Amino acid sequence: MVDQLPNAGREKEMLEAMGMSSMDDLFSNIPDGIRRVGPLPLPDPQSEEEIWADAQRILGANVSLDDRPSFLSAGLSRNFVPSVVGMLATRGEFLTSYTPYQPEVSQGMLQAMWEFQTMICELVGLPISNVSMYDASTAAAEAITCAVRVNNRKALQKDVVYISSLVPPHRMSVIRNYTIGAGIEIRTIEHDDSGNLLLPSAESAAGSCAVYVEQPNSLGIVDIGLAELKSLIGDATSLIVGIDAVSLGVLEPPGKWGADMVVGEGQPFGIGPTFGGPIYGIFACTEKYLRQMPGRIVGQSWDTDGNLAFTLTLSTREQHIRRHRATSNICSNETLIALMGAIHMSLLGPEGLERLALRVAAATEATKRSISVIDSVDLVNPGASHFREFAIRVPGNASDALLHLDSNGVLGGLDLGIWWEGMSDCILVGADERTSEDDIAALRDGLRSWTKEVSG
Amino acid sequence: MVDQLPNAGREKEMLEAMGMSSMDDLFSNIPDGIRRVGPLPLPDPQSEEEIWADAQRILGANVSLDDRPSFLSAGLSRNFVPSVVGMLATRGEFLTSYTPYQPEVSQGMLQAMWEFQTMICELVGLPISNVSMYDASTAAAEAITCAVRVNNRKALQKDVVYISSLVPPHRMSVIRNYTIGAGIEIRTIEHDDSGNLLLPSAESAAGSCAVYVEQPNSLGIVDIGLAELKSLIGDATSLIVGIDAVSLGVLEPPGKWGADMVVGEGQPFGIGPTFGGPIYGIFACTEKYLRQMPGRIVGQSWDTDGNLAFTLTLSTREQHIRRHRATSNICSNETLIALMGAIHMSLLGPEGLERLALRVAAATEATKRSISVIDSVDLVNPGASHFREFAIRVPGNASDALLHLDSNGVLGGLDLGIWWEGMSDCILVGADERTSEDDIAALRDGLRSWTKEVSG
Amino acid sequence: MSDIFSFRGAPGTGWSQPSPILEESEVRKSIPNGASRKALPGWPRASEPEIVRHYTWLSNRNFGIDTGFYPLGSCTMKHNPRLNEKIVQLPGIDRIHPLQPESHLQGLLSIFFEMQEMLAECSGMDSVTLQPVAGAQGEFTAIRCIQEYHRSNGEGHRDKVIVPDSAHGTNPASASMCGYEIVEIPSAEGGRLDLGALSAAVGDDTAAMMITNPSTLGLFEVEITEAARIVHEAGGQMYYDGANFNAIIGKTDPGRMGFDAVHYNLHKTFSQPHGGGGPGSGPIGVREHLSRFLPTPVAARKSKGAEDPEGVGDGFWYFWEDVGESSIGKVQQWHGNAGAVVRAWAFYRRYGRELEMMSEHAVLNSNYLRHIIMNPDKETAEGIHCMPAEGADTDLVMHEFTLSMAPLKELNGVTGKDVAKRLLDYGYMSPTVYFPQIVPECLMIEPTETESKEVLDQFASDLHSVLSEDPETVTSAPHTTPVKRVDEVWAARNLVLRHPGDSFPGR
Amino acid sequence: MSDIFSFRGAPGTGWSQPSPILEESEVRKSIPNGASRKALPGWPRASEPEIVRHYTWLSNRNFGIDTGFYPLGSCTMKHNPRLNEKIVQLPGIDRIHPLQPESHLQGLLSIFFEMQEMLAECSGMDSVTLQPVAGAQGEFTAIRCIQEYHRSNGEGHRDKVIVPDSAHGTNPASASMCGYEIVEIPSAEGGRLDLGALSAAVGDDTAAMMITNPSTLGLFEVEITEAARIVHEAGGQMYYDGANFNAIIGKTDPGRMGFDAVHYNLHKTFSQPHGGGGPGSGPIGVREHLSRFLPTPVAARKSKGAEDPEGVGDGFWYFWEDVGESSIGKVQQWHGNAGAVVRAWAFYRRYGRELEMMSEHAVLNSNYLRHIIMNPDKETAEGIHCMPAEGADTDLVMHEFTLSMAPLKELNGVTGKDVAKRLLDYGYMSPTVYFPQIVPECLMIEPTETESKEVLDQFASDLHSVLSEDPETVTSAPHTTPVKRVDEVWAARNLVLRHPGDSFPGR
Ligand SMILES: Cc1ncc(COP(=O)(O)O)c(C=O)c1O
Ligand SMILES: Cc1ncc(COP(=O)(O)O)c(C=O)c1O
Repeated sequence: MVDQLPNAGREKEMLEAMGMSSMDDLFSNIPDGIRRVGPLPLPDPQSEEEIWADAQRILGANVSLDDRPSFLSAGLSRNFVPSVVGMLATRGEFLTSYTPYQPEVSQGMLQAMWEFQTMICELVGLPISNVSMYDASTAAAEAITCAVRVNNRKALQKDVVYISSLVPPHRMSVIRNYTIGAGIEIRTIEHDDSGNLLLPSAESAAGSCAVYVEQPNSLGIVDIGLAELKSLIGDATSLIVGIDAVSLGVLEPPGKWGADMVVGEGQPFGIGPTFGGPIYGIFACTEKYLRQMPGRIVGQSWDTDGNLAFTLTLSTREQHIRRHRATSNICSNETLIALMGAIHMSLLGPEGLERLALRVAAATEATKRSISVIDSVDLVNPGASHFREFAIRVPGNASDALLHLDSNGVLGGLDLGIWWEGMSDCILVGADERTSEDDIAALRDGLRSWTKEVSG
Repeated sequence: MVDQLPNAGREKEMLEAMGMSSMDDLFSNIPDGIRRVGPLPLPDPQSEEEIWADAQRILGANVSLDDRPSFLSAGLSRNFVPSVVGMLATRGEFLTSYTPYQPEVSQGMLQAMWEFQTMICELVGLPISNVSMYDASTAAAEAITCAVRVNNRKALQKDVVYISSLVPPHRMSVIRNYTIGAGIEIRTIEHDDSGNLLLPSAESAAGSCAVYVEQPNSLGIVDIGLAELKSLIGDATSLIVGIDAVSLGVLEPPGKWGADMVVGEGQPFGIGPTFGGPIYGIFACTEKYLRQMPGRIVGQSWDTDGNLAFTLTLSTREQHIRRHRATSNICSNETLIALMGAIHMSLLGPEGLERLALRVAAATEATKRSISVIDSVDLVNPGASHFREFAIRVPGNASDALLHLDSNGVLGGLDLGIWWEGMSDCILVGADERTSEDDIAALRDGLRSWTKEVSG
Repeated sequence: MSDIFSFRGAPGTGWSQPSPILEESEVRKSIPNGASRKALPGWPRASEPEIVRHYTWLSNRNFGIDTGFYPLGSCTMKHNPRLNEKIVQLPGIDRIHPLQPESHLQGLLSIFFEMQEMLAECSGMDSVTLQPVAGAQGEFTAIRCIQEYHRSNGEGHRDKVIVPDSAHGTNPASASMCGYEIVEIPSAEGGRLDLGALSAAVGDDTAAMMITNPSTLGLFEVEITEAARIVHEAGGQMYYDGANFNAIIGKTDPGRMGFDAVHYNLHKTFSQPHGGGGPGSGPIGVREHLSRFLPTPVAARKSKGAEDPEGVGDGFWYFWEDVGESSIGKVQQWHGNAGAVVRAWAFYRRYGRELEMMSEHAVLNSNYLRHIIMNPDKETAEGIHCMPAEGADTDLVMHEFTLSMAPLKELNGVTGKDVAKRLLDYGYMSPTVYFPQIVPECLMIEPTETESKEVLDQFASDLHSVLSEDPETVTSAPHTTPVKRVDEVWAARNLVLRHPGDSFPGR
Repeated sequence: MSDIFSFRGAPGTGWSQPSPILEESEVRKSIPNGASRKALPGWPRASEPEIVRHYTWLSNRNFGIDTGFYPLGSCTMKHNPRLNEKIVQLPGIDRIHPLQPESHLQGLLSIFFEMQEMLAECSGMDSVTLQPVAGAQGEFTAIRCIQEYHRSNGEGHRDKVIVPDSAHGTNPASASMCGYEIVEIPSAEGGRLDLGALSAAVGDDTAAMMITNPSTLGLFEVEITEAARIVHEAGGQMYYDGANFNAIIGKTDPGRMGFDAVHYNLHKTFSQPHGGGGPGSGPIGVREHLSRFLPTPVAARKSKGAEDPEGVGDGFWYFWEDVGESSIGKVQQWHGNAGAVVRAWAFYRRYGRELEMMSEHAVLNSNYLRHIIMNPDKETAEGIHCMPAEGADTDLVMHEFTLSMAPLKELNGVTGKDVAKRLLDYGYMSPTVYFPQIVPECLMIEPTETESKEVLDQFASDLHSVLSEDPETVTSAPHTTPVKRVDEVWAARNLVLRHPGDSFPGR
């Protein structure tokens, strides 16, 4: 580890300059009663080449999504990230910088984040975006608390928000943790058999602080009925929409059909699934929420010579100024990953985004067609339109079916029983831009052979 | 491929600005008789993700040295390159620059190469280094032609150079190609049974233009007799020494025992074996050869404000100025790889180099000990000291032994019959800093089981 | 000025992608009528060469540790080893989905397990979760656990969290997000924890106290065990803000000090690059009694059975262990910032048991820098308008220290912010300014262990130069940066938060 | 100024390596007495953080394509796709030894084979070797083949190689290294090949003619087939310098033009990054009659037999084919710059059959830039002291063109070099200056296909500005670069070629 310590071997010289004689002198303020004596019970230091060898060996024991046909998506994308993204974002000037508190020497990151904000606004159809949340779930959760802060005073249903019952449980759990402190009550809105939101029941949300729905929802369903939601709940109730960012290459952005806030997972732009993190949450809103929103924001300004310049702005919302009255506790966020996202988005361009969305849509449709012809395998929501994900019902335990597929080298999707007890015979199948005909055939053959096994 | 062409789709606009109407107009100067008609018979363009997938698949069909115990060295090192090396050298400002003809905007590369020259000088014990040759072989070849240019006028044996008979044939072939035009006659100096140069026969080289020997030689032998060579051949005959760069962490540099020029493979510092290229050749010499040496050189200077600055110098030796009277035709060289070398060398530092050399020496010794106890396997040069490589004689064809080892997942070394017909029962075994006890055991067990097979 | 929205390649310039696997017209049919996007987003249309040049240009207008000394106090801006960046590009992390079966995840699970154990050991805690993705989220998570703990004990009425006035803003913000009322206690003379004030503040309504030690002034709170006793006696829990962990590893730990819960900032202590503001990683550790409230799941292991497939070769089978019914559930939707965890793992492996040496060098550098700043040679001293005051009256500091520019301001109007801006001209990132707020005109300086003596010497000497300069030069700084002082007020008044689309905005 | 030799960490600071597998004392014994190094080299002692900062700093004082427009004529400074850099880091190239058995090399052999075929196809040649590592080495190799060809025909007496005076310096240098005498023929009026001069030069002693087409003036030599006829009739061979291949792919090829041998600069046409001067890659292609002289071995393939192990899955088994007894042997000790070949392969795959489009855009950009430079609007034109002269009298150029600043020099003393230096201030790399030497005060400009119209427009406009500026400003340029004009004469007189070890040298 001495390769990390430029002053290793020069301790004495430095101590002497201070009139000290040992490293221990530096820690003499720590009372004896709480001093650790003896070395940490940890292994020997390793050199770079030993760590690299261990990392290759240990991480090599994982099974990469790229090694096999994979239909596991469930909110994270098995995307392709162009090589420039990583190479540019890891330039030391970006990688090793921190929050741009000194705008004079941070214009690069500030401008990149201002461009990021612009691209997110364009993507979702809203005028304001921050520079990232931790992930889609905290973005949803903080959107809800933000809506309550803004709307509660005038709300008829005070401290109440409505959430689609198809929001997956891990996200619900995050939302619960984030809303519990503010005493927010969560009510659910149900869906019909096609997986579409029950609009009549959504009407009861009018007068509450917010409604949170997802488009496409967790079962991949694109629900056109959502376009009417805003008119049902009214202006005083925030419509918060969780999105699949890629889907907006073909789907009308929620900002155009009444969403007050849009949140979602930014990961498909910029970074691989990376075991679920670091990823980044998208957060966009209308002007009404600007001063109550969480997270950092970059604004354009000028320097004293009149040159265009960028700076963090509206910091008075933030914890380092407003402390316990801050709109959020977020401090370290996911800027670097958002930068990767910005680079990826600029490489795609409008038509590249559209092509990407069409590829996912095509793969979804092709997989659906191929799977649904298998005897005794049914679509859970046969009438619905799907993007990226769809659920199937299998003749037996989903977990068994997935195990069978796994032993055939196919990652078949998610056992929906993990999310909802009642769905333990359902699999959430996810297709994506990289899904090939061969992948689909492997899934179909694997499922077919399993259904034969269980039925025969 | 359009992602590489910023003006794709805007051809018409640009053509019209010039008063043209089609791309064909741009090529109207090419006479019809030699115009290609119809598209190139090549495959469809591919996107980045398709190429990446193909590259992974196709290159994945190769067997990496890191996948198995490997004892194949023979002039290229299975080294470990610290991760900063690639990350820094591929910074776009280095990667995408060209020869620093404009010093005002090329100080980075110029200073780095000046530092490189310094580190090479320190390594080999000579006062002058250029900024790289193509590889060790062209470095040796151009050192020889350089020596002839400098010494021939006064030489007693005009146009004659002497070369150790253990210089491997591929290098000899390069040397022949580079010396044939100048009409240089090559005579060989033989070695004794221990692989040491026959000094009495070397005496006959006195009065010739140059003597080229290697230390350690191609069989890994460290020949202390070489220290006397310079006194035998005299000042008028250049002593050119080919080195294993790493060995100079423990071996006295040739510049200290009379070498006039030192050449060698730089690859162990900076880049993996990379299928043999790009690598870089080291070239260093005394002042006498400065104005006849090949390759680019950086000198220190000043700018008009009196600031320290660097620039290419002595360009009048080079082809772009001196044309057919140039000291070499080299133009594009291996600067980027030399930069990687410089970064690697500065990370190692003096003690890091020593440690590296000790590791190679230890692995050589340990491998030698372990192998030489096998019945019916003998050291070719039992009395010699070895660094990195040593030759063994096996009871049968080396190629059979290597095939057997290969089927046991061990890359056993080089079939010396490929280099010298008479040695088809010999294997050149190479150890290196990454050779582990386990690797050695695998080699020993594999060889032992094979000897049993052939003998029993 | 490079403006990415001015790149106007032909439609489709940058996209280079294979075709969809179905005909476009067929695909379009799968999208419900009326839900189709009408106009594509106004993203730039740029080729790869243009993108590379744009972001290269931007990066050259940005300052990182790689650019120069980054003494940003409280942020631990240490060198980020490049190996770690290479490791996280391996498919075994980059191409892994958190919902894959455990048999696909043995490598990652073993790293998670190793990190949980190591962090527990270094902090004297019993259980660790790696789920929180930043320090602030770690605080939030731990306070949520403490909240559930009190509720489970029938002590749900405890509704106050105590923080010293020198605390980082995330402490009160996190507790407040859990619904707690914040009781801020003033520091004693010299910036230390005031036990009297603490005693006065605790009571039956105390849920917890949040504190960092060493404090944000770089002081080791010697009475910390006494503080813990006071809070515990009142029935409250002690929360340790581990942002300053870099100062104490191997020397002491929050367990010994009497804490019940702690967060770590892996991006500080264990060098996950800060990347312009994140990502971070904020694992938390807790004592036994809080373990069952931790977010779920955590990594666990058992001896490998014959039926288990290949693991990582250490004889164990790794799996996700559900924390159980009392768990607060999830704070991030997957398993946290795994990439940061893997980088931190690689970082930790380099030191192993000698992590202690890292803390030693951090504290050595900090004391050394403070010493040479405060003790210029006679000639230099004579040239200085006025020396800064020390932020705290102490002989020793830990990994960071504070200086007050108040004397200078009084003398000639040069503020702490001016000095900070002027340091930019000398090629440094500025120290943290105006935090902690209890030190007037504060500069908070944390050199970290990865700066050489030469850099520290040069910085001290350059700071002395700034203190000797014509005040006008300092107050109008910076002069040599990519842009001059930026008008933050204009930004806040005009709120131009996105590119207008055509060309850059004019005034 | 960052000085790496001033880093003085403790012994062993940067080395972080495992221990040798034998005790050091035992290892020492294996080193012969007297051969042991007495003093270690005076290398810097630096930690990783210091190294990273040093080389980052250096890189910021260097200009690459990523920094800005790089119109360096003849060098084809096109964008280097980053994917290619990622590919060469794969262990399947980085960790491969050229002497591994063929069964370990199927992937690389298949790429080599594919590249040989592709290059042969694009150039109209019959056989290709990838062994030469740079254009100059390609020239040398091909001339060696031609030399052996003549010798094998009993024509060893042919001892002259003809080159036009506009040829690149490597052409005469390479031929001369093979022992040939060089006959330089002057260009005709307008910079074109002078067939009369050629006819006068050829004879029984002609071994070969070396020429590039388009020429270094960016002109397509329309009489090239006639030139080939003249040389062939005299018994000479035609050698094509393929450095300008970027102009013609898919439009014509040296085979059609009548050449016998050609080199390619993969680092130009196929975008291996130039990296401060190299690496390059200079494969050569030859017609049938020269094939048996090529360096050995080349990649070959056969249908995969049942006994062969797994290949790359295309039904072929790849192997090294020995070129045979007539081969000139080796010019590089292994198989050339494989890394460059793999990058070039990845580059080529992106275009496939549409490589033609790459050449179209290169020629489009060149003509467009020349057009807008030479045709400023009226107002601009009025501000310009004096327009450059065209390097060649032609309507069309190919991928590059030349301008002569001679009129300007005559008018006010501003030279081509001054203009070039002044362009640095505008954020451009300068064009090639003073080459080809037949154009007085020459600027040679090659924009390549990867520059956008916006960049070209801006460059033209900035060049117009330079031409309108106060001569004093131009002759004293550059003004904004990391250093001002560098004293090359001092460097050559004083020859300070290495760091003195203690501190940077003083004057
Ligand atoms: C003392 C202290 N506590 C808490 C935090 C919050 O950590 P994070 O930024 O990771 O959320 C910080 C980070 O800035 C800090 O310095
Ligand atoms: C016209 C021409 N020929 C030959 C060469 C030599 O190529 P290389 O630099 O690869 O040796 C060059 C490169 O500069 C060139 O421009």
